[in-house]
Amino acid sequence: MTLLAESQLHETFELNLGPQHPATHGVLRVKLTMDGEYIVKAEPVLGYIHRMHEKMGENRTWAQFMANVGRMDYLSAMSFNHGYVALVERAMGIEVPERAEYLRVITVELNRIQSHLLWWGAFVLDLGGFSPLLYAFDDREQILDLLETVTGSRLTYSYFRFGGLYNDIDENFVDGARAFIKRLRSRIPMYHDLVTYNIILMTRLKGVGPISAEMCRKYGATGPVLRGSGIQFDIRKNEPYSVYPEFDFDIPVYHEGDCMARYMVRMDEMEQSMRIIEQALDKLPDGPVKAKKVPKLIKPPIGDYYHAVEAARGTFSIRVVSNKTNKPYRMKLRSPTFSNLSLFEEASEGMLLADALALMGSLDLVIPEIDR
Amino acid sequence: MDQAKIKKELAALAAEGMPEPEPVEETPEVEAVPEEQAEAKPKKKEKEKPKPRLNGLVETPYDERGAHVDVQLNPDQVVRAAEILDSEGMTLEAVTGVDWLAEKQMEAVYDYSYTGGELFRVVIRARADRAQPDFPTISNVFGGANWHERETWDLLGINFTGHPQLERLLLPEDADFHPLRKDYKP
Amino acid sequence: MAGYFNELFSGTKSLAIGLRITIKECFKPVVTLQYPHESLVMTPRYRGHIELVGDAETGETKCIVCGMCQRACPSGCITVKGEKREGVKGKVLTVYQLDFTKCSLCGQCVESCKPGAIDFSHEYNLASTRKEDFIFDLVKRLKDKS
Amino acid sequence: MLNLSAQLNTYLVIGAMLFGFGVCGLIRRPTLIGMLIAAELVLCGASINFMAFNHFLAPDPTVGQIMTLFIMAIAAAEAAIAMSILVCIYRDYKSIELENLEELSG
Amino acid sequence: MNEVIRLVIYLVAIIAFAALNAAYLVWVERKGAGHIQRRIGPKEVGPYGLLQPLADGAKLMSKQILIPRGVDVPLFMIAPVLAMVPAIMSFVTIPFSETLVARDINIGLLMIFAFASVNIMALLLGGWASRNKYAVISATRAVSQNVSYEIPMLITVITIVMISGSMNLNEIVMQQTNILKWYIWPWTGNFLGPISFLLFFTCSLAETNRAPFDLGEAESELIAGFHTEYAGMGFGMFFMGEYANIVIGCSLITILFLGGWQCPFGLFPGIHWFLIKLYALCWTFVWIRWTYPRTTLWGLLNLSWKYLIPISLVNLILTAGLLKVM
Amino acid sequence: MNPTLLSPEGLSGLVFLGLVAVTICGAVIATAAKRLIRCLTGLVACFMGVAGLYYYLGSPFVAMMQLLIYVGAIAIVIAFGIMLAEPDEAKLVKKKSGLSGVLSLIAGSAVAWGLAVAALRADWMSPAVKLNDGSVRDVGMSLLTTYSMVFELVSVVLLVAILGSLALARTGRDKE
Repeated sequence: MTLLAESQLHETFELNLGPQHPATHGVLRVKLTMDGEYIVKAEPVLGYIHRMHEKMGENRTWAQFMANVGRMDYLSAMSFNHGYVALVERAMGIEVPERAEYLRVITVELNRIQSHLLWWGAFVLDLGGFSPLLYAFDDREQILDLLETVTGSRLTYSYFRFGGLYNDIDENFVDGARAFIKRLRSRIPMYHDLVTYNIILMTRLKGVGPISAEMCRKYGATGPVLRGSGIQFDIRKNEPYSVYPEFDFDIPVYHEGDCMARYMVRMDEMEQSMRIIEQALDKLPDGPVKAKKVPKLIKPPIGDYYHAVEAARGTFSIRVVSNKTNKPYRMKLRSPTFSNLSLFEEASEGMLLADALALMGSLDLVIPEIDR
Repeated sequence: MDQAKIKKELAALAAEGMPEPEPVEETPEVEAVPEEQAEAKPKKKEKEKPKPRLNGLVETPYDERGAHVDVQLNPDQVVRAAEILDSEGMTLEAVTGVDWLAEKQMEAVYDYSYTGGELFRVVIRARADRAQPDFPTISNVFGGANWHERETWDLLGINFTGHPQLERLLLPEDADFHPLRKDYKP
Repeated sequence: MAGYFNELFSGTKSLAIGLRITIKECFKPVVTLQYPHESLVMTPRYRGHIELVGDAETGETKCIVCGMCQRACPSGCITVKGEKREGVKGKVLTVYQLDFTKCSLCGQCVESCKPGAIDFSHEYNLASTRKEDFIFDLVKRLKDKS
Repeated sequence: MLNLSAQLNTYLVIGAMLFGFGVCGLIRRPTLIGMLIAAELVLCGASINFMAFNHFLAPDPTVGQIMTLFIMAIAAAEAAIAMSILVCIYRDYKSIELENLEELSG
Repeated sequence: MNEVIRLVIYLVAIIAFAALNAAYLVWVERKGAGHIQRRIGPKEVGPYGLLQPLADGAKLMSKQILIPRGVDVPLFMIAPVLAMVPAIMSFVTIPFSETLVARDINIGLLMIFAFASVNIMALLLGGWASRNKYAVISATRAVSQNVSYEIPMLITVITIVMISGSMNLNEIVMQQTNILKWYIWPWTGNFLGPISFLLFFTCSLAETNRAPFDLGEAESELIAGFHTEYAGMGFGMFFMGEYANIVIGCSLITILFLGGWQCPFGLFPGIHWFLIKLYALCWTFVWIRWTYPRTTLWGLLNLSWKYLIPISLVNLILTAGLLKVM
Repeated sequence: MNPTLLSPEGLSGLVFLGLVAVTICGAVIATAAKRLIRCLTGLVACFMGVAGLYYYLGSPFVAMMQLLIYVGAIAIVIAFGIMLAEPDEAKLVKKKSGLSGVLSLIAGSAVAWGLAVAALRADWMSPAVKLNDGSVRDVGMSLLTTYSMVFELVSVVLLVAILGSLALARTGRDKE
């Protein structure tokens, strides 16, 4: 508040960032009140691509809604699909074959790496470096190719089905995944050399946009934002679902809470995801990929159901209210960046414009997911 | 975070708001909806007068429901509940609402979780008259509730009294409807 | 003072490393595909728009006009019509229209099809400036193909 | 007309005109910045005179140049000081109009 | 009469050179960016996309000049011209070879800096006249950056002038007859040698608003900076001015540190050596642009005041001492 | 004796006329324009014209310094001042124009006329000998010999000005 009070002395002006602005990665608008290059107040304005997925959920059968979930966050569609099928399976009490769960984990983690790679490139692009974006795209294409051979699609997969998967992997997938991991392992040191240890990037990220753990708690921030603030929280560990308990992986945590910490969390998460994929590929059991006893008509018993998964950007959770019909009575989609962005207003107060945009980039926004 | 303490305090809070001193029974609100609801046509519900769920704390099986504790309160008690959970270090994950057209009620649902390590999810719910769905805001307790409440107001028309900025969040500024209401016709 | 020089040297070094990496990349072969001149073959599972599958021998459609695909479609982009004909068991497909402007490529229709009469095509060069170009008459497409 | 550049009087007249414009501006301008701009014109007029005499009349043709350089230095100093005074005034009065600054006149 | 013809020829040649350089540096930039990013870059228009700049130019020229409402029209129109003309004027004094120089002024070095300062004014006026907040922020950024980097740059130039004893660019080049006599080396009197070269190089990056110092047109913050509101040739003029400035900056580095048109081994001096050095430096500019992220204004000023200015001052003092001793 | 138009002398005379025109037009704009930013542009034009005149007066060095210092420094400083305060001069000029407009015009033209007449009437004597040719080297020499004291004083003045303006303008964010 001191800054606000002082701003009465200075003259402020309004700057309209977006809805079409290179830094907002989509159609987000931020109403900035500026004092020179300092931000006095930044108010995000949402809803430019609001599609009312929740209402669509109420008008579609349980199976038909699958395609919508992936379209909310097109960068980690796999995780979102996973959250949705896991929710319905929880409600219906469907047991999923082990092979299907393993394949789900593999594809979700590949999808997570893909999402982080794109974030990395786009974030460096926000900071003015263009080439890393295309290097990241180069690697990301390998994942998309892999996933395309399995799911038939590159972005919105709709690969999971209640009780299993749409179809089994083909014979090249395992080798392809291993080859990709080998390739990415050799590329990540290059990424670090080119970007992470670059003095310009370090001065731009270190100590910029600190977000305290308490602030994260108050705003319900999750995912890398929370882990960058020193809290070791990951749904995959803390609220294990699928077959995650069977893998040995760490949750990267950094305590500084600044943009660099969030950056490092994501970079380390890629490595952890690769570890998970490797273990899953090693342990991959044989068997069917679809449960035998999946009811034809999905009509979960009356009640509230809740399921949360760790998407690339944080906790994605769904609450449905079922009234035992073939359509949900109410569906609430809780997307991670909605909460993560809500702390931007408080966190960006008094920052420089350039730093605030670095902060915004480090939150890893996917606008369709915020607007839903 | 102390699970037992939270449960105790929330149960006490729920008991406070009870209209009659009847002990809390395991009557999840979901039973309020008739079983043979084929097409979610709300008008059919009126035939069988369902028993509304009473205030109180219910421990729900996590594996089936995805939450540990489900508490129903009076609308004016949600702030107290938020303060209790806040003091124990819980996080507000989402605020949402459900439109119970058949019962002419509007329900606000608050999802709390704990990010400190232990797994503990609490659902706080409260119901108000559908004609005048007023709930006190908890955005003073949890800053993150600000947007969630705005969104809920935007889509469902639940009024959060005392909210600093109850404006349209996702819909256009000049929208005059609440699309998630069950009687909304586009 | 030591910190000052340390920062100066490590900073300069990091910049030099960055330059080394990009110049190395500069001489590596390009990885992009020159699209209009070359184009990719889609993978077998590629999910394009749907098309009717002809019978291997007769080339006729396998569709029995049950309408499952129409019902399964979340966005209602499929229109199927059939008629009873003499001498033929069941219905005969007359109209199978796909409104591709609404289709979200979810694949529910293909999954719901019992006789396996529809499948994903591998076409992806579908750009057009007119909306009408995306309302496909799949029966006609099948005839053209056979 | 074309050999005007070789005549002393041309420069003197131009210098006088610049000076005149400067004086006119000094009186006319209602703000400090406007007056500063006018003052720069006055200085410019003076400098032209120096340079002209230096070129045509001075036995030592470095004198005028050095004088002009000094004028430039003084002008730079003047602009810097004037601008910082202006910042101060603006901070306190939210205005740089002379009329609003009457309380400064002791 | 001969004099007049010579003047006209030089003028036309310089404008053509500046325009051609602007056009083909863009091609180099795009092609370089492409290959650094493992792409091809322009390839459709002409062989290797070599005609792409012409197509771009034709496109820019055929575009309507938009004048947004509320703009200060005369200033809005003057600013691009003011950005372009001084840049071209600066070419007048650059010695491409011993004889190939439009006007061999004995204070050529000073002249280039004088004209560069007019360029700053153009950015400021363009940004201000656009009546766009992004443009104004960008213009103030660009100006404060230019002003603060002019100081270390000029101090380094003074060092070189002290060594060479001349401000005539051709004379400076003449003294650097072979690679060992280039002013980049400490034994020529430039005490910090290559460090001062790097320093000058950094400053020229900043002076020409190139990445990583392209704060004026930081596209992720300020859309397109001071030329946000310019369309068609208005933008084209700014663009040409910018690339002309890059060429001038690189020429200056070549002349001051790398011996200009002199051959490193003393053989066959001439314009080819100048161009080789010039374009190598231009390529380095491109290379740097596609490698680093952008600095912030604060980081930029920090670099200038904490590192560049002290180092250049130290270099000045030490060089003076060295010259006294030598 | 007038040179022909296309001879080098003629062309240079033409350019000179252009420079004079730029100078005078710039000065007129600087005095008469309503918006301060245009005044400043006029001032810059005037400076550039004057720099050209200096070039004709046989001192390219001073001409370049004129550009470097006046355009590169002073005009920029004034521009920042305008950006900072952005006074609405148009309104003010109208408010004030009544008497002061006429008065300023009279005063200005009187001064200019007086000076011009004085200059034209006087009988200037060309010197018999020139001590040097006023080159950069000579300027430097006399700056460091004859005028060294003034030179030092000017540097002190500049230093004091910088410090003073810093001290005046510096309040600020670190106060928080």
